[in-house]
Amino acid sequence: MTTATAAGAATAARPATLAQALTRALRDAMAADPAVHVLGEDVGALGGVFRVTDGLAAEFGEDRCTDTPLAEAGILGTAVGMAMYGLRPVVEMQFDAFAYPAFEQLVSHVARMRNRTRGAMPLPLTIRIPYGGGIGGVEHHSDSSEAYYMATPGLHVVTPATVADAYGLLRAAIASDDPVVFLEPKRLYWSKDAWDPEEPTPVEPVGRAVVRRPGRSATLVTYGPSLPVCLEAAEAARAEGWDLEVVDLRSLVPFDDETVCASVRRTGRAVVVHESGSFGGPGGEIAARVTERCFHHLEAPVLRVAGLDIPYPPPMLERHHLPGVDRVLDAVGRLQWEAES
Amino acid sequence: MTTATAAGAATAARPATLAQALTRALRDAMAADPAVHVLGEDVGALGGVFRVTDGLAAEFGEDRCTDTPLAEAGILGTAVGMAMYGLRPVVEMQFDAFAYPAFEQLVSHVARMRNRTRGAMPLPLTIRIPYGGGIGGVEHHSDSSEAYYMATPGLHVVTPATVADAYGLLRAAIASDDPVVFLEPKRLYWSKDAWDPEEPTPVEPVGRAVVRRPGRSATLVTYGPSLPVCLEAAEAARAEGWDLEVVDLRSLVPFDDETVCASVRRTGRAVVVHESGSFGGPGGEIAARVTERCFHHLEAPVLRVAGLDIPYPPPMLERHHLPGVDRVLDAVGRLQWEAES
Amino acid sequence: MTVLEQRGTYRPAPPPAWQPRTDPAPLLPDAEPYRVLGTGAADRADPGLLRTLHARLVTGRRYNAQATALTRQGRLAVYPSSTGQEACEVAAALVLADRDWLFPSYRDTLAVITRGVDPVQALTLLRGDWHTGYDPYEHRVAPLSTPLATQLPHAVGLAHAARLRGDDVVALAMVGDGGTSEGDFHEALNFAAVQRAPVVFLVQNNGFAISVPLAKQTAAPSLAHKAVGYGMPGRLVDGNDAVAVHEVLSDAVRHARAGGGPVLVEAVTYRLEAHTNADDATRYRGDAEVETWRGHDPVDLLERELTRRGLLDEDARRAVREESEALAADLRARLHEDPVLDPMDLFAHVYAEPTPHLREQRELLRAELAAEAEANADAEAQAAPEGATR
Amino acid sequence: MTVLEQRGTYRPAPPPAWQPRTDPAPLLPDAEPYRVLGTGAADRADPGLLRTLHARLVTGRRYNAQATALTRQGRLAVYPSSTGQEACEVAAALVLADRDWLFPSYRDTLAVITRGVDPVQALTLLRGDWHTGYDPYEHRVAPLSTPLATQLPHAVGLAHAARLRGDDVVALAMVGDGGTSEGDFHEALNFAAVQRAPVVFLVQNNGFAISVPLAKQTAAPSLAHKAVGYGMPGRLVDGNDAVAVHEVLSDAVRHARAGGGPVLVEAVTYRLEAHTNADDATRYRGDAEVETWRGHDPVDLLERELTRRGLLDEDARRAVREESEALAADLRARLHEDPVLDPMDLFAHVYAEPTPHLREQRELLRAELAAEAEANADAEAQAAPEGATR
Ligand SMILES: Cc1ncc(C[n+]2csc(CCOP(=O)(O)OP(=O)(O)O)c2C)c(N)n1
Ligand SMILES: Cc1ncc(C[n+]2csc(CCOP(=O)(O)OP(=O)(O)O)c2C)c(N)n1
Ligand SMILES: [Mg+2]
Ligand SMILES: [Mg+2]
Repeated sequence: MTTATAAGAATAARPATLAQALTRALRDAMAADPAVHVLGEDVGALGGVFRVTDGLAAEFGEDRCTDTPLAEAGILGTAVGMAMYGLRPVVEMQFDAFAYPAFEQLVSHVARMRNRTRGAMPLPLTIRIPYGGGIGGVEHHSDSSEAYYMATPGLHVVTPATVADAYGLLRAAIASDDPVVFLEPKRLYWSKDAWDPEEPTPVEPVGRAVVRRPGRSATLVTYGPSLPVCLEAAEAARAEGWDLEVVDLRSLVPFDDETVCASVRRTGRAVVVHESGSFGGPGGEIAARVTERCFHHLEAPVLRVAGLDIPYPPPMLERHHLPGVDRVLDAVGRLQWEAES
Repeated sequence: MTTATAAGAATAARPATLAQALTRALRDAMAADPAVHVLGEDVGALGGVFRVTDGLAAEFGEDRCTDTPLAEAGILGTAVGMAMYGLRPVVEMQFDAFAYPAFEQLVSHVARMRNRTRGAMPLPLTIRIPYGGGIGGVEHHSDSSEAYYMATPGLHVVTPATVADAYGLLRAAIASDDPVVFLEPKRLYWSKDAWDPEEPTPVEPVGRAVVRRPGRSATLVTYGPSLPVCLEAAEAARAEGWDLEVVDLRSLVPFDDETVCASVRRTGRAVVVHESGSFGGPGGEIAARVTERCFHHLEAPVLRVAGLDIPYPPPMLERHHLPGVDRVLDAVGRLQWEAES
Repeated sequence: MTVLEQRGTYRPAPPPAWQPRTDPAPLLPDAEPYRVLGTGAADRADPGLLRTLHARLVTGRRYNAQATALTRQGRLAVYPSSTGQEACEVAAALVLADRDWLFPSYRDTLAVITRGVDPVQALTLLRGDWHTGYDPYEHRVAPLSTPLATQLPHAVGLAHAARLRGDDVVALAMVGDGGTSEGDFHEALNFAAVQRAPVVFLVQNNGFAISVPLAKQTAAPSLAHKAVGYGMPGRLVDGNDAVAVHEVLSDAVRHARAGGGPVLVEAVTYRLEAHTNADDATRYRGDAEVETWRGHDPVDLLERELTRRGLLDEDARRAVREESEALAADLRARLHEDPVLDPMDLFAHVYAEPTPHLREQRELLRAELAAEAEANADAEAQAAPEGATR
Repeated sequence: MTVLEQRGTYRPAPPPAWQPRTDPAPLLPDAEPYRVLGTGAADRADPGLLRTLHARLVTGRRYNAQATALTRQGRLAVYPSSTGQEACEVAAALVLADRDWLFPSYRDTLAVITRGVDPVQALTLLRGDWHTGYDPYEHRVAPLSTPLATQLPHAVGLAHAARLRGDDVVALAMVGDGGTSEGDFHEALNFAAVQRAPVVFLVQNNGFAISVPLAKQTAAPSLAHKAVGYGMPGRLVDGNDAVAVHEVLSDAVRHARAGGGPVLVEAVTYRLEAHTNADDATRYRGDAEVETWRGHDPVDLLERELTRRGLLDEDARRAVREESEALAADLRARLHEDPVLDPMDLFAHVYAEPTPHLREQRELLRAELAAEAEANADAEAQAAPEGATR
């Protein structure tokens, strides 16, 4: 469905940012379905601190795109009530760490309402959370909180890494009849890609990973902010004679075992790369399930390259925390290649 | 240090419940150090809904064992302030799911204050949380929330499984200069063991796992409410010809790689058993780190036996959720024994 | 006049962003809880309403007793009784129109059944066969909420959504005195007031949060005084006076429905029983206090009034008694049957479609159940070998 | 009199559990914010205090300007300016005794440095070299709190602990108008009132939470009116009148210190700058509003008063100017130097003792840094081959 402004426009792919694709997804979803409402702190006149909701209040009115009082449990809790009444709220949490006050609402209600009511009361809710670091944010502005959401049955956990996915996955999240925690990699907001906003990518079904770069030596399993790092690492690895495959998970829940395991079975080696801390982070789950399923195909243990297990560092030290190309290559180097020869 | 009532009493081991050992640990800690304060909902006259704080208000006064207003973020937040002033608060969260309202205080402050202030402002705080199911509790009274705490750097996460450990670990937690999330397995509160309350077990250093049962065929890695299940499974496994080793982690953070890996290297096979959900749960981390460290000793992938990935079920269905002896034995059976012969 | 409206040498006109600021006086509750029974106003109470309230109160009392008895027989996992609070429970349900919504807390099954939900369905959570036993849309009753005060923002959001849709719907949300201390209480009331959502917040101040008395819960003059901090009216009512509660709540619903925004009502009542059957109230309160409150029992208060006005003859008493006993007997009978549960339901509603890892676990459980059934069949066959050939 | 104290046919004596219930009247703020400057009361203001306040306000204004300028030069990661709010910031610090504690929010570095913390240390969080740059115990200033309102329960707990220890310590906690909507605000005020903790809550109502104006934040008559819902006094003060803020906060501190329990003070002020340097305020507010408030500038208000009373001669002006410029110059100079950071510090304070997995990661980083240093040395050597033999 296209909006009025799109009608008759000459369409062509041109560079767009990930943030712009998100805005477009919200706008198209709101135009397509009057039940879609956006709410959060500063989402109205300001357009959100990352401008993702820019223009929505002007176009759809303040009742559709609403500045709320400053209280995250209240935001999510009222969104639950709105969803109970048949609306499709899209909530913006301003930063990762500021979603924590809403944790009880998320875990005790959002994730459980469908199950609690034997399906009678589903909650079609999208919770947008800018996450991750690399933008020089001060304390509490750079957390990777996906481990908390993954460990909570009843939530979908989705994160785009490309401009096209930003659009497609957000549309899919809003269209889902289940609650979706939609994690937006902050440092990719301004990343650009050729993308045709007049013919946006069709909505993805949530839950399918994608091979972003085929390769034969080993698999890098990653998502969100670490995808560009892995792609860069894969390029750099060619110099060492490694042909790395890169899988972008796109969705942590549901988890696409099929795509990931098919790749690892092909390559026989895998490294999971994410910015979230390693201990108790997503990589443990991923490594464990890949190992359970592909044990006899593995030439080496599945390794993890992740953020350090520390509170997110201050801006001047964050580069030491973030998994970069070198750490990925080091891990690839530790995949027991000797065994080959 | 013994209390007045202990003086001169004839001492001897006699059956005590895990809850009683906790009470005794609190009492001894309060007697030993006037900085130790207990606070929470109903911890005063009632002695807590599980009676763990029974008698403390009477013995030490309401200023030392305080009924607070009903607000978990407020409880933990004021405890932070008390710790800032040099006290050693011991907070009781009434049930696992009712700790969620305090999540922001926990993650954004408790876990980070020492690091934030370069060590100037440590928070010697113990947060007692009854966790897990098996007691017929209605919704929100049986969550296993340890995955959330494990994924939060700055917290220690400790859980006793025996009467002696209940005392020793709680004393250690209160003595720690770092915040400790102290998870009390609800269904073991009434479990009994011979224990001498007049000569309580010396305080354990937090962070050491223990082999509860030596064995040679495979290792069961477990903690808290699942320890008795694993011990029972190990007994039952003898009939199948398996001699299982059982490791009780006692502390999820710090994690005792040494003890666990030594066992797995010996046995070559491992199953992680816990009540928490599998997906994104502690088992993923444990399996991943054991595999990273013991890959070439493993005859089979590390398997996980865990709660189902569903919201905790209602009482009448909980037995289908809880990992029991049969599921553990099934998993042991899937450890690729054919490869042996 | 506020600082922003002052004019003076240094002080220019107030910036518009500061508007509006309202007069607090109309928001403050009366110093004394409103009551009808035992006052002159009782004469004006509608006989039909008095009779209805009486029938519901008596039935409610019986319901509470029966449910508590069922815990002793192991037919309910737990029961938080509303004995002594029936006036609030009943009035909360009766003041609502069909299209309105009720948001109960875990103690409010009496309000839920008064609204029309089948009692066995209302008790599902406490029986332990599922989390919610009724379809919330059927009677417009949200699931019983266990985490305290968390249902309040839901009520606000629902009422707000209805208003946005142009629907004439009011939400009435129930919470205890203890629940008012939670952050969600604060956030919900604030959202409601800012959005002028048609919500009535009913605080049943029954004196205790488990063992914690009100004096340790708040230092406020009354819980109703919290309203002024949100810019909504606060009303204080004798929660054991069914007529007064009904009137104050009806007014509040009317106010909300008319677009006047939310209202906070504190009903002062008393929890005559322990917190739940599992609780031991002797640890934290004396008999004398309970006895004092028994002297102010909501059922008694209403019966005396009906009797005084000659509205309660033996026939009416008998009819009410029969109705109560019928409810109790039905409850006993139906709760003594074991519910038929399908463990596979555990996977059916986690998501619209189970995720791949849930599908795997479902198959595992299916296999376990099949093995269990087979083992049971074997055991039966062995126990009755002569039947093995049948 | 409340329902619980009524006596009558059906109504026995009130159970003690309901006590105490207090009279709300003394808790309510005045309808009009308290102010001194421009009123007759100004004549009674102590000249020494006026001069001190003036010096601190002017210096504070300069500090704000300098810090904002440093963001443009990339020397601070971000700066939330308190320009326009200096009267609140300065008074909050000045009313406290040495032994008292200040709990600032992220905007309150001016209060922090007024209390004696070195400005560069106060700005550490915003510069980006660490989370907190000062030892909280040195000046009894808690770390700047980024998650809104979360510092308020800390202040309550600390004040409560001090009181339990018999120490004569008051905690003053700062929060914004937006922060009052958070659950933690509610829980903190309630705990403080119930425990009669010696805490002064200072709400700087500067009209906005980033882009959200007060009218979307609350429908209350004023934020100070929230006090009555907790049973503590609420006070409304003109936050741009330094003398008034100083007096109201001093009273509140005295009240708390004397065992009277907590006080809530709302200071009505205005954020003259954008939310931070990264914000674009033109998106949500007009120049006219800002100009209106410039006419009620705290520095101007005080200067006019000093001038009127002949307390500000050219020498005094110069002295204040010099002091401000010295502060600014020092800040510029010290912030233009790059801080020397040791990445290994990342592991030093997560726990008293690093866990085994942190020790592993520490060794990994140590190896990386060594490799990096080596690579850098090589690169330098190659860039200057003739120096390779040195
Ligand atoms: C968030 C949360 N914390 C704690 C509990 C445990 N709990 C259940 S009932 C109760 C007391 C509730 O008191 P009140 O709100 O006055 O309601 P009442 O029981 O008197 O009806 C507590 C502490 C809970 N259910 N939810
Ligand atoms: C819990 C939380 N939610 C959201 C934010 C993001 N945030 C930072 S400042 C701000 C506005 C604060 O407004 P106010 O409390 O009025 O303080 P002011 O900025 O006006 O000083 C917001 C929403 C935060 N820091 N913490
Ligand atoms: Mg109560
Ligand atoms: Mg503000």
